[in-house]
Amino acid sequence: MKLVVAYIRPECLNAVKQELFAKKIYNMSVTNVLGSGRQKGFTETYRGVVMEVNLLKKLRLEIGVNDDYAEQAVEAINAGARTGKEGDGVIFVLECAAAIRIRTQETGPAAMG
Amino acid sequence: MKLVVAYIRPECLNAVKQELFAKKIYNMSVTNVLGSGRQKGFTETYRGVVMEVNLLKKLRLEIGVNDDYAEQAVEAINAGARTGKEGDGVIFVLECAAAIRIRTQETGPAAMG
Amino acid sequence: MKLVVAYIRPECLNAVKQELFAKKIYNMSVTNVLGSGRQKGFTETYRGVVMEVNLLKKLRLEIGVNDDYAEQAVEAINAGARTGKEGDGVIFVLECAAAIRIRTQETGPAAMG
Amino acid sequence: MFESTKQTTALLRPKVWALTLLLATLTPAVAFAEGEALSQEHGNLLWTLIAAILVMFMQPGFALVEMGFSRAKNAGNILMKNLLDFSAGVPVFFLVGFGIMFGQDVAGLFGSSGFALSGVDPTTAGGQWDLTFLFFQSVFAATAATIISGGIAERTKFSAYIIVSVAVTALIYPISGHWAWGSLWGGDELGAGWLEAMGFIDFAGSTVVHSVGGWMALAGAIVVGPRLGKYSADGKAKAIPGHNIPLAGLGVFILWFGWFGFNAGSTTTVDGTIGYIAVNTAMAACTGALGAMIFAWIKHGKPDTSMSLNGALAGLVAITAGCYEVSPVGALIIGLLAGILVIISIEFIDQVLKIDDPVGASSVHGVCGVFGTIAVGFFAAPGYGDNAGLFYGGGTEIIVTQIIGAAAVSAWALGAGLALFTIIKLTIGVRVSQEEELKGLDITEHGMESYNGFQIFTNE
Amino acid sequence: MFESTKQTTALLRPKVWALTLLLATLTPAVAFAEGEALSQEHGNLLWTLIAAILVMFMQPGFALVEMGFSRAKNAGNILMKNLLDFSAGVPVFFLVGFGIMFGQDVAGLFGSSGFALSGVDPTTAGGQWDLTFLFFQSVFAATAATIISGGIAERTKFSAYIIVSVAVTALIYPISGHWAWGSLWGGDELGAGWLEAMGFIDFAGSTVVHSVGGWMALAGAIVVGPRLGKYSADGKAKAIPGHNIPLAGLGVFILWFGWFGFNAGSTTTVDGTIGYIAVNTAMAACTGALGAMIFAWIKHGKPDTSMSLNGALAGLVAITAGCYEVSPVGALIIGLLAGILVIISIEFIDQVLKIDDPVGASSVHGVCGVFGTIAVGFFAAPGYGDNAGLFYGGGTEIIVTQIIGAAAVSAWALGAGLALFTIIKLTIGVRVSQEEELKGLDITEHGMESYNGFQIFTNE
Amino acid sequence: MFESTKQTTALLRPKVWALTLLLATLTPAVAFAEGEALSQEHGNLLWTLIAAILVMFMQPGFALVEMGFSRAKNAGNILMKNLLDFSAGVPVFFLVGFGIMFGQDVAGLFGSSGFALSGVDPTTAGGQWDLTFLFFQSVFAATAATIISGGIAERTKFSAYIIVSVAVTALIYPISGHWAWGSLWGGDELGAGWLEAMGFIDFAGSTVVHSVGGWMALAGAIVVGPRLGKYSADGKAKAIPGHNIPLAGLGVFILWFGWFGFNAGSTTTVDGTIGYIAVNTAMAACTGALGAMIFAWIKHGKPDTSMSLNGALAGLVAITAGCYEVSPVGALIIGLLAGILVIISIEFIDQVLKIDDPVGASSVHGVCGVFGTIAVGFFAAPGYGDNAGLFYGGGTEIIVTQIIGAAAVSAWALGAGLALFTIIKLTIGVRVSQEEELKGLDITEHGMESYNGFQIFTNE
Ligand SMILES: Nc1ncnc2c1ncn2[C@@H]1O[C@H](COP(=O)(O)OP(=O)(O)O)[C@@H](O)[C@H]1O
Ligand SMILES: Nc1ncnc2c1ncn2[C@@H]1O[C@H](COP(=O)(O)OP(=O)(O)O)[C@@H](O)[C@H]1O
Ligand SMILES: Nc1ncnc2c1ncn2[C@@H]1O[C@H](COP(=O)(O)OP(=O)(O)O)[C@@H](O)[C@H]1O
Repeated sequence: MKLVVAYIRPECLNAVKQELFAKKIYNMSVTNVLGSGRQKGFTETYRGVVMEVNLLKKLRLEIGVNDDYAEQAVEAINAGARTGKEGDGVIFVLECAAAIRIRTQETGPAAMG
Repeated sequence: MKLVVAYIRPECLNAVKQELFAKKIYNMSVTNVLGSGRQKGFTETYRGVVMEVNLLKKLRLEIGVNDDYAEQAVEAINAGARTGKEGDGVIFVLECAAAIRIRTQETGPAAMG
Repeated sequence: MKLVVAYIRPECLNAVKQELFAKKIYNMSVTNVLGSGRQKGFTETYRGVVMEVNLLKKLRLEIGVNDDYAEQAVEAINAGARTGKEGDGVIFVLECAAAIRIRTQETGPAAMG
Repeated sequence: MFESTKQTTALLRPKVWALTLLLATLTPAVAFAEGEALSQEHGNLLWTLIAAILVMFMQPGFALVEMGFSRAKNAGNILMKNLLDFSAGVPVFFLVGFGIMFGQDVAGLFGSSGFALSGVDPTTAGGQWDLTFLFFQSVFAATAATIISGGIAERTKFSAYIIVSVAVTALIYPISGHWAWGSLWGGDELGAGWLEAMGFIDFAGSTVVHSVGGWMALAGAIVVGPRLGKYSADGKAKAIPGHNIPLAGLGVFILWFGWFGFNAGSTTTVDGTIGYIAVNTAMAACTGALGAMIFAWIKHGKPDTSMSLNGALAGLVAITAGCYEVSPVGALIIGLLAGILVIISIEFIDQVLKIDDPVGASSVHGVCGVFGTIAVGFFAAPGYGDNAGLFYGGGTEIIVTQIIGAAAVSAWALGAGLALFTIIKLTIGVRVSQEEELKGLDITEHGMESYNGFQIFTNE
Repeated sequence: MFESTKQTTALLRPKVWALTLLLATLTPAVAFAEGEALSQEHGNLLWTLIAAILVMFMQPGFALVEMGFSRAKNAGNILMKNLLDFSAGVPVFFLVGFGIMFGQDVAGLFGSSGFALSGVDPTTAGGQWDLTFLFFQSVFAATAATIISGGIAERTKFSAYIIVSVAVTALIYPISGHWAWGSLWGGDELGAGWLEAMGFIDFAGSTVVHSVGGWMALAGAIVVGPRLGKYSADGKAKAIPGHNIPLAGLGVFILWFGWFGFNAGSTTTVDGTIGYIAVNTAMAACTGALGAMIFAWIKHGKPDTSMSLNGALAGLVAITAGCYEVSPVGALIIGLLAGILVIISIEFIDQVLKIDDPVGASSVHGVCGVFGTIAVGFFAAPGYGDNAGLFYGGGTEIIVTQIIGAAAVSAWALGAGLALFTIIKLTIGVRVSQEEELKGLDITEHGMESYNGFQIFTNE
Repeated sequence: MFESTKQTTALLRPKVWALTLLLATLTPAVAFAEGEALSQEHGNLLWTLIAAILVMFMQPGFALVEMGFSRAKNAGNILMKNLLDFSAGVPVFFLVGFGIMFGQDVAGLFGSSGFALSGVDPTTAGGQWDLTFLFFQSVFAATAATIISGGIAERTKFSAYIIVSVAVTALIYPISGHWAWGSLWGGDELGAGWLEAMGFIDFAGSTVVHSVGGWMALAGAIVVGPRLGKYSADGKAKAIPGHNIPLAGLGVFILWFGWFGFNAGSTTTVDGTIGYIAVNTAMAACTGALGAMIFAWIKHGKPDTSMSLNGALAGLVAITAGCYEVSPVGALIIGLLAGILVIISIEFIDQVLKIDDPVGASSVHGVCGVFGTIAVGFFAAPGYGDNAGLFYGGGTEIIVTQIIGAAAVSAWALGAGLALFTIIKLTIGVRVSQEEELKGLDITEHGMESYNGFQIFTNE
C-alpha cells in the first residue's frame, strides 16, 4: 500500500478531484500548507515597506491507495494540477506498512478503498 | 519505528487522547484536514442554492512510536474514534527510517518516547 | 529519497529556514499543528475557571530530499530549532518510494531539488 | 444668489412639496415661520427618538458579545437569535405587550388597553408622542428579550427560542414592567402598577429590563442544562473559551454607547438632568470595568479580558436604576462594587451552582440589576433626583421598597422563565441533539457556516 | 462656588473666546441670552445634521454586509471600494452632483446651478442651512453609489469601479434624483423635476436612492459577468458562501440603525411625524427579517441566516418610500411582503436569469425599492402623510403615478448602468484576470491580505 | 380615546411619577406647559450630550484600528488597553484632570480648582451644564489617552500602560489643554491659558487632543523600542502585517462617525455653524483617503488599503483645528495634503528614523495634527469662523501664533512622554520579555486567546 502525498496549487483542487473521481479514487484528505519551492515568492508593499512573501499557499493532498492504484492516483494528480508554470508542486509516494479502517476494522488493502 | 497517521472525527479527539494516555502514549501532533471518503458529504442551502459539501472536517493525528507501541497506538485510536457510523476514518502506519529528538539529540527509538 | 518531517516551535521557523537555505535546501512545506509531547501544557484561567491547555501550537515541516541531503536537512533543522528547553520537537525521516515534480514530470531524485 | 426666504421652502419635505403643487397652501401646520421657536414637546420627541435609536443599536452589541464569548460553530445561530428576538419582539410588543404594560390598569397588576395603539390619532401632537413613546418602549422590551439568548447559547433549539421571545415581549416583560412603570404613558387616567404606587425607584430599568432578562436567562440555563463537556464527570467546571474576543469587545463598546440613550433617554424630556445621567452612566461603566479587571487580577493573577468586559456591562446595569438619583461619586462606587460582584457571581453560578451561562447573562443583568436597584436606597443623593438614600441621611424606607420591588420582579421573571422553558421542554423540546451540538448549530440549525474557509480547530 | 452667569460664557466656543479677548463684544450673535428659545430653524438644522451623521454610518454597514457575504480573499478590496465610493462621492457630489440634482431646473430633467454651493453665504441662516442640506444629500448620494459594489464584488477592477463611482455621484444619481426631488432645495424658485410635478411620492428614496443603486448593481453584474465557478458548465448555479456572517450581521444592524436617520431624517424638520416614521421603519425591518426567515424555512427547510439578514434590509428598502405615508400596520405588511419578495427575487436572478449578484444588491435595493414605491399607492393611510392609498379608499391614481416614477427611474438607472459598464469594459476593462480572481483581489489589486496569519481554505 | 392633555403626563419620568403620588404638585419645574419653547440652553446641553456620546464611540474605533493593524496574538491585549484607558481616564479626569485643565488659572499654565466638580450644584441650570461639559471634556481626554496604545502596541507591559494612561488624563493632557482651552469652562472669572491669550486657534483639538496623543505615542515607541523582527540586523525595516483589515476598516468608519461629534460638537451650541463644520469634516476625511490612496498607488504601484484608511484619519485629524474656520474647498485641500503627508511621515518614521509605530499613531495624530493646526493660518476663510488666513488676504500673524502653539504643545507632549516612559522603564519596566512577545501578549498578559479555535500561522 502507498500513501501518495502531493503539494498542489489551491486553485487546482477541483480539477484534481475530478480526475481522481474519474479513476474511482474517492478517498483523500486535504490540508492547508505554506510552501517554498522553485517558484519564487513575490514582494508586496505593506505600509510602504517592501515585504518578501516566500511561503506560498498550497494544498497538501494525501491519498492512501493500494499499490495498483498508486500509479493512477499520480496520473490523476498530474492531470489536474499541471499548469506548466512554476509552483505546480510535487508528488511523493510513501510506503504504507499497514492500514486499518476504523469503522469496519478492515485492514490492509481492503481498508484503502 | 513507525509513524502512525490517523484521520478521525474532530469530536473524537478527546476520547482518543484518553485512550492513548491510558497506554502511556503522550506524544502526538494534530492537524485540521478536510477529507472525503466513504461518508458522503451533505447538502446545504446557501442563499437558495443547493450546495454540495463533500470535503468534511476531520482531524489528522500523527504519532511517532517505537515498533512495539505501534499496535497499542492503533488500538487506542480504534477504541476512541470508532462510532460505527460512516466517517470514522482510517489509520495508516508508515515506516519511519530515523528519528531525532531536537532538544536532547536522542535518536532512534529513544527519540520517540 | 527521504521525506523529512519535523515538528518545531513556530518562533524557530525563520532560523530553520536560514539554516536550510545555507545548505541550499529551498523546498519545503509548512503546516500548523497542535502537539503534545514532553513539554507539559500550561494552565490558563478563563472566566474564573482553570483551563488546561495541553495541545501546544507547533509547526510541521516537510522536506523531500535526496538521500544524501537528508542528513543535511536534519542538521539544519537541529541547528535552527534547538533552544534546549522542553518543546523543541522531533524529526522523523520517512522513506520516500517515488517522487514526481508535477510541472516538469521529472521523477526520482531529480524531482526533489 | 439665493435669498434667505428660500430656507423655509427647503424645510419642506418631499411629500409636502408634491402636495403643495396640488393643494397650494393647505398645509400651514408643517411649514414653520421664520424665527419660530422649537417647542419643548417637539424637543422631547426628538430626544426620545434619538435615544430610542441608540437603544436599538444595543441589539448588535448583545449579538457581538454573545457571539464573541461562544464558539465559532454557533456564531450564526446566536446572530439569528438576536435578529429574531428583535424582529419578533418589536411587532409583538406593539400588538400585545404595550397594552399589557401601559394600558388601563387592572388591580395594579397589568394593563388592558392600547393594543396596537388603537385609538391613537397620528395627526395630533398627543398621538405623535404616543407613537414615539411606543418606539422607545419597544426597544426596551427587545433589550429584555435579547439578554436571554446569551444564557442559553450553543445548545438551545431555534424554534424553542422563538416561543420564548414572543412570550417575553408579549407577556412576561410587560406584566412586571406594568408594576413599576405602568402609568408612564397614561398617567393618572389609566392608573399605576402596584410597585410604582409603593414608590419603587427604577429609573431606566435595572430591575424592570435587565433583571427580567437576566433571570429568564438563568431559568433557561437551568432547564436547558449545561453544554456538552462543560462539567466533567466529577462535576468540575471546564472552560469553553469564546472564539472572538475582538468582536465581544466591540459589542461591549456598542452597548455602552447605546446605554447613554437607555439611561439619559429615559427622561423622555430635554432638560438639565440628561447631562449628569450620562456622567453617572459613564462613571459606573468605567469603574465596573476597573473593578472587574483589578479583582480578577488579584484573584487569578491576570487581568482577564472577558471578565473586564463583563465588568463594564455590570457597572452599566447597576447604574441604570439610579442614574437619575445618585451623584457621580456614588456612580463610581456603585460601578466598582458591581464590577467585583459580577465576577463573584459568575464564578458562583458556574462553579458552585453548576449552571452553565456561557456569557454570564444572569450575573451581569440579573445579579447586578438587583444590586443596582437596591443601591439606590443607599446612594440616592440630594440634589440629584428626588430622594435621599441611607448614606445621605435618608431613612431605610427606600431600601425596603427597593428590596421588595427587586425581589418581586425577580421572582416573577425566574418563576415565569422556569415554567415557560419547562413547558417548551415537555412539548416541542428545548435542546438540540447531542450530534447537532457537537457539529455546531450553524450547520445543523441554519445549514451554513459562519466563517466559511477559515480553518477552525474544533475539539471536545 | 460658580455663579450661574458663568454658563453663558461656558457656551462660547474656543474660537469665540479667543476672539472675545481681542474684539471684546463684537460677536453677540453667537452668545445666547439666558432663557432664549431654540429656534425651529436651528432645531431642524440639528436634526438634519444628526440624521446625516446616522446615514453616513450606513457606509460601514454596507461594507460589512458585502465583505461578510463574499470570500475572505476579497474582503479588503470590498472595503476599499466602499471607502473609495464615499471618499470620491461626497466631494464629487458637492462639486457637480448637487447642482445637477437641486439647481435651476431645465425642462424638469436636471438642475444647472449651485455647483460647489457657489453663491451660498455661510454667515446667513439660509446659507448655513444650505450647507447642512448639502451634507444630508451627499450622504444619500454616497448610499446610492455604495450599493453597486456589492453586485459586482469579487471580480471587478478597482480602477473601473472608481469611474463608476464618480459617474454615479456626478450624474446618474443626480439626474433621476432631480426628477423626483429637484425642488427640495430651491423650491418654486428653481423649479421642480418632472416626477415631483406629477405627484410622485418617494419620501426617503426607495426609488430615488435604493433602486438606482440596485439597478446599477444589476447592470454591473450583467456586464462584468459571473464569478469563476459560479455557474457550472451545464449552467447550474453554485453557492459561493460568504466568509464572515458575524460581520455581515453587524453590518445589517448598522444599516438598520443608520436607516432611522435616512427615513426620519428626511423630514429635515423636527415635528411630530419623525416618531411614527421611525416606528414604521422598525416595523418593516422586523417583518422583513421574519418574512424571509419563515419563507426560507418553508422553502428550504432551514431558517437561512444570510437570507434573513437580507430580509431585514428588504423591509427597510421597501418602507423607505412610504415611511411617512403608511401606518405601522401597513409597515408590518409591506415589510413582510418585501421579506418574501427578496428571496424569490434573489433566487430568480441567480438561478433563472443567471446573473451573479454576490450579495443580492439588485434584489434588495432594486426590486424591493420598486415594490416599496408602488406599495405607497396601496397602503398610504389617512392620518399619516397626506395621501390615501387604494386600501383606504383612495383611487388608483397614485398607484399609476408610482409605477410611472419607479419605472422611469429604474429604466434610467439600468440603461445608464449598462452603457457605463460597457464603455468601461471596451476601454480600460472592467474585470480582473482569471489568475487575479483566483488569487483574490486583496493580493492582486492592493498587495495585501485581509486576514494575515489566518489559515483560510481556498478552493475553486 | 386618549385626550391630548395626556401628553404632558406622559413626559413625566418614572421618578417624577412616583414622587407625584407622594408630593402632589411639588415638582412644577420638570413638567412643561403645553406649547412652551425649548430653551437654547437645553438645546445646547442636548447637542453637547449627543456629541459627547458620539465621541465616546470613537473608543472602539481606536480599538478596532489598532487591533486590525497588529497581529492576532495581541488583539485582546490591545482591546484591554483601550478599555483600560477609557475606564481609568474618565474617572481620573473627573477627579483630577478637569480641575487642572479648566480650574482657576495659575500663570496661564494650569488650573487649580473644580476637582471632582466640587461646589457644582446639580439642581441649577449652571450646575447641570457643568456636568454635561465635564462629560464632553472627559471623552476628549480619553481620546488623547487612547491614541498612545497604538504606537506602543504588541510589546508594552499592561501595567506600564496603566501608569501612562493615568498620567496622561490626570496631568499631561490637562496641562497643555489648559494653555489652549483653559477658559472654556470658567471664562474670564477663572482666567485663560497662555496660548488662548495669544489667540491660538485649535477649534476641536488637532493639537490639543491629537498631537498630544500622537507625540506621546512617538515617545513611547522610542523608549519601548521596536518589536522583535521589525528591523533586520542591517537595520532594514520589515513589514509586520496587520491581522484583520476588515476590523480596522470598521474602526476607521466608526472614528469618522464619532468625529462629527468631535468637531461639530465642539460648538457646544446649537447654531447654524454645526452644519458646515460637519461638511468640512466629511470633505477632509474624503480627500485624506483619496490623497493617500492615490499617493500610495503612484509610489508603490498599488492602492494600499491600510494607508488609505490612515489617510481618512489623517484628513480628520488635520481638519479638527480648522473645521470652524475654513471653507469646504479649504477642507478638501487640507485633507488631500494630510493624506499625502501621512504616508511620507509613516515611511520616514518607520524607515529613516527607525521608530516602530505599528499603527502610525505618531504620523496620523502627531504630524497631521500639527499640520492641520498650522493650516488654519493659511486657509481660514472669511465667512467661516472669525479669521482670515494668508490665502484670503490675512497676514502671517495667525500662522506664527499657530506655529508657536503647535510647537509648544508638541514639545510638552513629547518631552513629558519621553520622561514618563523612561521613568517607567527604569522602575517597573516598560516591555514584556522576549518570550512573552513571541508567544503574544494575549496569552502571556491576560491568559487567554482572542481567536480560540482559529488556526493562525505565527512565524517570526
Ligand atoms: N522537496 C519538497 N519538499 C516538500 N515540499 C515541496 C518540495 N518541493 C516542492 N514542495 C511543495 O510544492 C510547492 C510547489 O513547488 P515548486 O517548486 O514551487 O513547484 P514547481 O516545481 O512547479 O516550480 C512548494 O510551495 C512546496 O509546498
Ligand atoms: N484512502 C484514504 N486516504 C486519505 N484519507 C482518507 C482515506 N480514507 C479515508 N480518509 C480520511 O478519513 C476520513 C473518513 O473516511 P470515511 O471513508 O468517510 O470513513 P468510513 O470508512 O468510516 O466511512 C475521510 O474524510 C478522509 O479524511
Ligand atoms: N512521537 C511524536 N509523534 C508526533 N509528534 C511528536 C512526537 N513527539 C513530539 N512531537 C511533536 O513535537 C512537539 C514538541 O515535542 P516535545 O516532546 O514537547 O519536545 P521536547 O522533546 O523538546 O520536550 C510536540 O508538541 C508534538 O507536536
